[in-house]
Amino acid sequence: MLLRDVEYAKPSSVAEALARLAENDGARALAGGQTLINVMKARAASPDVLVDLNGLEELKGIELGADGTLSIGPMTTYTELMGSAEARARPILGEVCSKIADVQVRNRGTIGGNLCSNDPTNHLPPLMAAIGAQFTIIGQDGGERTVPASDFFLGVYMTAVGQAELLTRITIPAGKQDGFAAVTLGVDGTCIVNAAASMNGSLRVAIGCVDAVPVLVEAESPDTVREAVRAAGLQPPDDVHASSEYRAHLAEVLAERAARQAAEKR
Amino acid sequence: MTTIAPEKVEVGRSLLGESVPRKEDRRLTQGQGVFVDDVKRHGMGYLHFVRSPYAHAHITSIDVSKVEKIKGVYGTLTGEEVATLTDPFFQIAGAPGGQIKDFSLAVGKVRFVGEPVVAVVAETRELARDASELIEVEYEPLPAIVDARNALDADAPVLHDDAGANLMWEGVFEWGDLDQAFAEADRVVKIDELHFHRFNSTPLECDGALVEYNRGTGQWTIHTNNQFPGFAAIMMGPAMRCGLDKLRFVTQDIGGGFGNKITSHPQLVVCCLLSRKLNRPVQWTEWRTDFHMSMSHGNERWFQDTEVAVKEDGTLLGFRTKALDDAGAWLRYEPLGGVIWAQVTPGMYRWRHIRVDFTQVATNKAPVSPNRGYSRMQHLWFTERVIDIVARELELDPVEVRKRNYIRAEDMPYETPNGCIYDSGDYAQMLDIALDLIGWDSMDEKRRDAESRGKRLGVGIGSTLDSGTNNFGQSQLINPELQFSGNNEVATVKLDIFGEIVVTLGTTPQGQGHETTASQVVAEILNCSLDDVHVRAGHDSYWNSHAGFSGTYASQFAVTGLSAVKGATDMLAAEIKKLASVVFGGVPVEALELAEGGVRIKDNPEAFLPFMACGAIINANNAGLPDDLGVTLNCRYVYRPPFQVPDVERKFGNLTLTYAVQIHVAVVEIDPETGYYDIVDYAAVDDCGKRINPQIVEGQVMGATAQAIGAVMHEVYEYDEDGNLLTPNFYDYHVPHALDMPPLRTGSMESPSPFTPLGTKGMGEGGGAGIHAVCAAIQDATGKIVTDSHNPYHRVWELMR
Amino acid sequence: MNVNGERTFAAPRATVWRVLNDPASMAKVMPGVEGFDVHDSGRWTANVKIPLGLGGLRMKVDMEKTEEREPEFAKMAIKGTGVGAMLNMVTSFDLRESDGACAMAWSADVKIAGPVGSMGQRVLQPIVNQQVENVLSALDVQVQEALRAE
Amino acid sequence: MDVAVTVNGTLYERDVEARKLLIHFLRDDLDLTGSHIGCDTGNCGACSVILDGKLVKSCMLLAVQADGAEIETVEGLADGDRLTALQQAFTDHHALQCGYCTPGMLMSATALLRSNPSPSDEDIRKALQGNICRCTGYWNIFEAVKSVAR
Repeated sequence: MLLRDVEYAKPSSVAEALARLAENDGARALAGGQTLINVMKARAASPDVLVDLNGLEELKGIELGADGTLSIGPMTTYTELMGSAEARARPILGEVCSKIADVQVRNRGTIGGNLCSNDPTNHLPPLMAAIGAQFTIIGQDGGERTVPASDFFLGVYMTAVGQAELLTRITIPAGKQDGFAAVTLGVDGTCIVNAAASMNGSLRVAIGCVDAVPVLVEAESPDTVREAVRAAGLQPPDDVHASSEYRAHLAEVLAERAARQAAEKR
Repeated sequence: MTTIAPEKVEVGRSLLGESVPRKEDRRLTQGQGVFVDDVKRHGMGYLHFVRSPYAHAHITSIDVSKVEKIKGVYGTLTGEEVATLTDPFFQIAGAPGGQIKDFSLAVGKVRFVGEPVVAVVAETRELARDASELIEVEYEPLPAIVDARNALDADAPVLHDDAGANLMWEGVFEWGDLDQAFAEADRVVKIDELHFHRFNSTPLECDGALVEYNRGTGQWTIHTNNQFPGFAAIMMGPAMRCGLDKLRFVTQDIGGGFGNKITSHPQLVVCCLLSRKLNRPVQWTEWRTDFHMSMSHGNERWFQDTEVAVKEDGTLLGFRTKALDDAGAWLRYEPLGGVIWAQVTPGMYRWRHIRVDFTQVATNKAPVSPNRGYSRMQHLWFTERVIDIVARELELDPVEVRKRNYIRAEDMPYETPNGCIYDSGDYAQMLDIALDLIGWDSMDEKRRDAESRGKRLGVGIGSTLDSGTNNFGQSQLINPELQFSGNNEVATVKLDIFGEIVVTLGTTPQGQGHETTASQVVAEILNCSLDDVHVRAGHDSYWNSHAGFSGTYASQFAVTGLSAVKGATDMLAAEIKKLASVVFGGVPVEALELAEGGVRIKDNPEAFLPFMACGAIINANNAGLPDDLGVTLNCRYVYRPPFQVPDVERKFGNLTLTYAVQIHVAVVEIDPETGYYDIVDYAAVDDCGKRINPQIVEGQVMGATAQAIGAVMHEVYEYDEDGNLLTPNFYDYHVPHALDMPPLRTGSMESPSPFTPLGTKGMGEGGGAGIHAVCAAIQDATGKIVTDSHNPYHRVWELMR
Repeated sequence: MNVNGERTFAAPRATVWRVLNDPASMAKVMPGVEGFDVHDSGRWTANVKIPLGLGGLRMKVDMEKTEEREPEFAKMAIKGTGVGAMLNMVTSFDLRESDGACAMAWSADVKIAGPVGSMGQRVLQPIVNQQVENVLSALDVQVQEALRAE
Repeated sequence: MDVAVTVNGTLYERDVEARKLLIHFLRDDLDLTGSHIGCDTGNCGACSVILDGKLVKSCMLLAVQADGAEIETVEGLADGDRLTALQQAFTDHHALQCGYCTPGMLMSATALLRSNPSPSDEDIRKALQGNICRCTGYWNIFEAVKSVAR
């Protein structure tokens, strides 16, 4: 419970936040803190400076474009997203967020935090990969760039958002034919394997917990999803909750289930 | 569930059997409880342990020089200092286990990940932890032994050179005539290996203490949440080379115990030594990860080469098995687990020929110690598994096999093959109640419905005993040299100067509602209102209301605690009458009665002496009373259960006084593709004799059930081959939360114990039934024999492949 | 945990061997090296801050070459000590000429003890794979540089 | 760093280290020991408090992050000696045993009933998912919350 010494900064703008992050390569952005603070309790990680993004309105808000495109501020909490009328344009978002952790965590945890921490057991990375989200990142110079999920998730706890950069926007195309399936540790607990699917012209299924980043497979139809997963040649990690073999098996089953959910929606 | 309205509680009707609301709740619902971490003292320092990162290693050097210079760091304690300041803890075992040298910090060698190596005390919690990181400990890693089944291999690394090998204790238990049983058998069912996994109850509050040392008196005051101060005292006194008068234990509210808070004595010794060394109060908080890595795991046990002698019709004649018990790195309460199971040797069945070769070994894992259902849970899981495996092998109905072999109501009290006396109960009738609750007759329909949804349904029974009130004489079956036997508990009931009825217990409740049930007994006897009875919260050895076995453990308060309360209150009632007969000018005591908060003459209620007057007379206005009155209105009673010392040669005798009974039935639905399963229905029927407060009893049944569900589905202390704990916190050690709970139906019977003053039986540990029931349900659903007590989804999936 | 694989470098075996035995190049190959001391040809010590995304993990890493058959095989014992984590690793590589290029078969037995080992258990394997991948790519870069320098 | 928080209507101003968690601040600095600590990982919910109207776990928040906030803890529920309907329901239904999880449990249930005065059984379970109880098996807690739902 006892953190190492750390400096705390509460910037009043994204620009100031970027500046504080640039000052010290030991600085880390603090979003909801529902992962980072716990890692700091274990002293498994100890940033020199925490740059608190809470209260930066620039990073909040959910907008629904005329074409049905959703633009979500990364500091939006799960609870806010679940309650957002705009976000209902893509129902899967609220459905999946409601399964993340518990009320307390959902009240503080943020969409951006979930994505940027990219813990392999997180729900949102595979979901975003499946529905083809785009990520807008602002650099130290204030310049913005937008990357697709395939270029966003780089490794465990690693994304395209570099030191002294921030995720500023998550853009989600219109769509309704989505699905999500998971086997979790207890009801709605930590994911052992999860899979998100989206039918948008083609069928895209992204699988979580089986590699450092979500594994995306495409298939003609739900009937061919299992083959597609098998073809991906997964080598999932072993841990106390599942053998590599079991995870590989779940990947196929859950990918198909997510795909069928997606296909059945109209 | 019924709602309990306070007005139900009134004088003049029996309070015994009333679900009166708990006295404890008022403070606890307002956040006004006093838990150990809430206790603070001026100038106290916070203690943090440097813990071993290795499962097995020599300590080559320890350097604390860096931290002692830091401002705000008060000081440190190392194993070397401990080894000079204290003697090794007393060992319950004889040779070889008894030869190990157990100190409160690692000396020269570490034997499990998380073992305390150095303690540092500082001005703040954070600084203490910072300092612990600057203490340099050099290790020379050694190979670790993690799987108990390899602990006795010739090439196995040895934890304790003093013991020569990893064998800690072994004993052969044989009763009846095995040869005859197997000769008579139509079938011999063989079971290669069954495994009961390692877990514990993870009380939400971890261990802790605030220890003050008084230089003037040389006495330590230990504010702690240890649930068995009597045991801690006899461990600590000799080790610290002091009399028990120097160790004052104080507890108040305890955030759950379940047996897991019995063996914190090593950490308490460290706090004592440091409070003396630094001359300031020392506060220790055990964090969750510390607890998981180092505290009180439940006994992990294998049952190997089991053979069961049965008749074609399912009549059980006897069994033999080899039990291999994993004690972890130290014997902190062990090897008592090597005999505690014998309290329920035949389970609930009538077989008379039994042999158990019991072996306990040390491994490089956290030390085990009592966990709810201590040692009996493992054995009862074994007997229940045997029943369901036999039923499957003989293609018989598990219900029929149970009913055919259950000990019969008409045979109560029943003497088991090893001399234990099962006091009362009707197991078969309880099973019928449970099957009724679960809708046994419509099970085939439910199966078909599940299949139509692509699920596999299975139903299983778990029937267990909760043996309560130990005869500590059983320790002599482990080590004949030991001088422990019987049991006792103390209560003091006094009438104070303004008529306050003050009750002092020797127990250390952790949620069992002792303040409430004790009040019920006192108010019943004194015929007064519950509100007039004041039970002191917690335990304080200064109150002189405790004895050697005082504490709250092993399902016994309803027997030992309440019998002590009854004894003391009966004494007080007699003294009140004796005093009144004098005050009323020689009215015989038979003519007096207690009523409405006083004592009066039965056929002249006008002649009434309120308790207040009684208290005032004896305590403050006693001139002129007869010299030989002999009334103090301060009555201390020690309850001592009727026990004999067991026959050490035959390992025969009555090991516990009462046997509460639990029959649970679980229904599971398995997703055959993933192994994921839900418990879709659950029934728990309990019989613990006379219930003083049915609601509290039912609460215990529910809590134990939930822990069983967690244990069988999710909870496990799993280690990798190097001895790293893979489930060191609630992230990976998943305990059931609100969404995980199945629907629950509860039922009960009351078969009063003929052996206890109130007809009560100890209870609260019967949850093991849930583990058995779910294992049996999984076996039913998958058609595969379940050989492990822990069945997470991946194991169920593997079963079905 | 045991990880192993094979990697081909577009360079002669001798070059690869040289790089693998040159402390200066190794310092550039290892993740997050902040300081590097060479005690002798067979023993090095590095102070590293392994990047773990949420924050770096500082460690003092001692490396000792325990076996060597120039120019094809070497085995190293690596011991890392940091706060909350102990790293014990035995790694070896086997270099083979394969038409102009050099194939390296490598394997590593990694043991991580301490709180980080337990805490991060569910993500350890991906992280190790990740670090190995980084090391190999960095090694490739060093090999190419060495080649250009020749 | 300076922190000013209003807890149960009282303003507290303190100077704390940036690294201090809100739960430690409440318990150790403000002596509000009703909120408890049951884990290291934000799972148990014994430290749950209501922060500016939102239910949060005070172990996953720095005290300095609460600067300027309104906090409600279990100590603030009862009006003097008058228990809230929920507190009374917990005792009537035997929804607590050791009482260690109770403060957090009460805060979660209080937050639920404010936002949803007539929760379904499923709503109640979902609202309490973040609070671990090891004594009761939750069943009596569900009953207690249900009994005060409109």
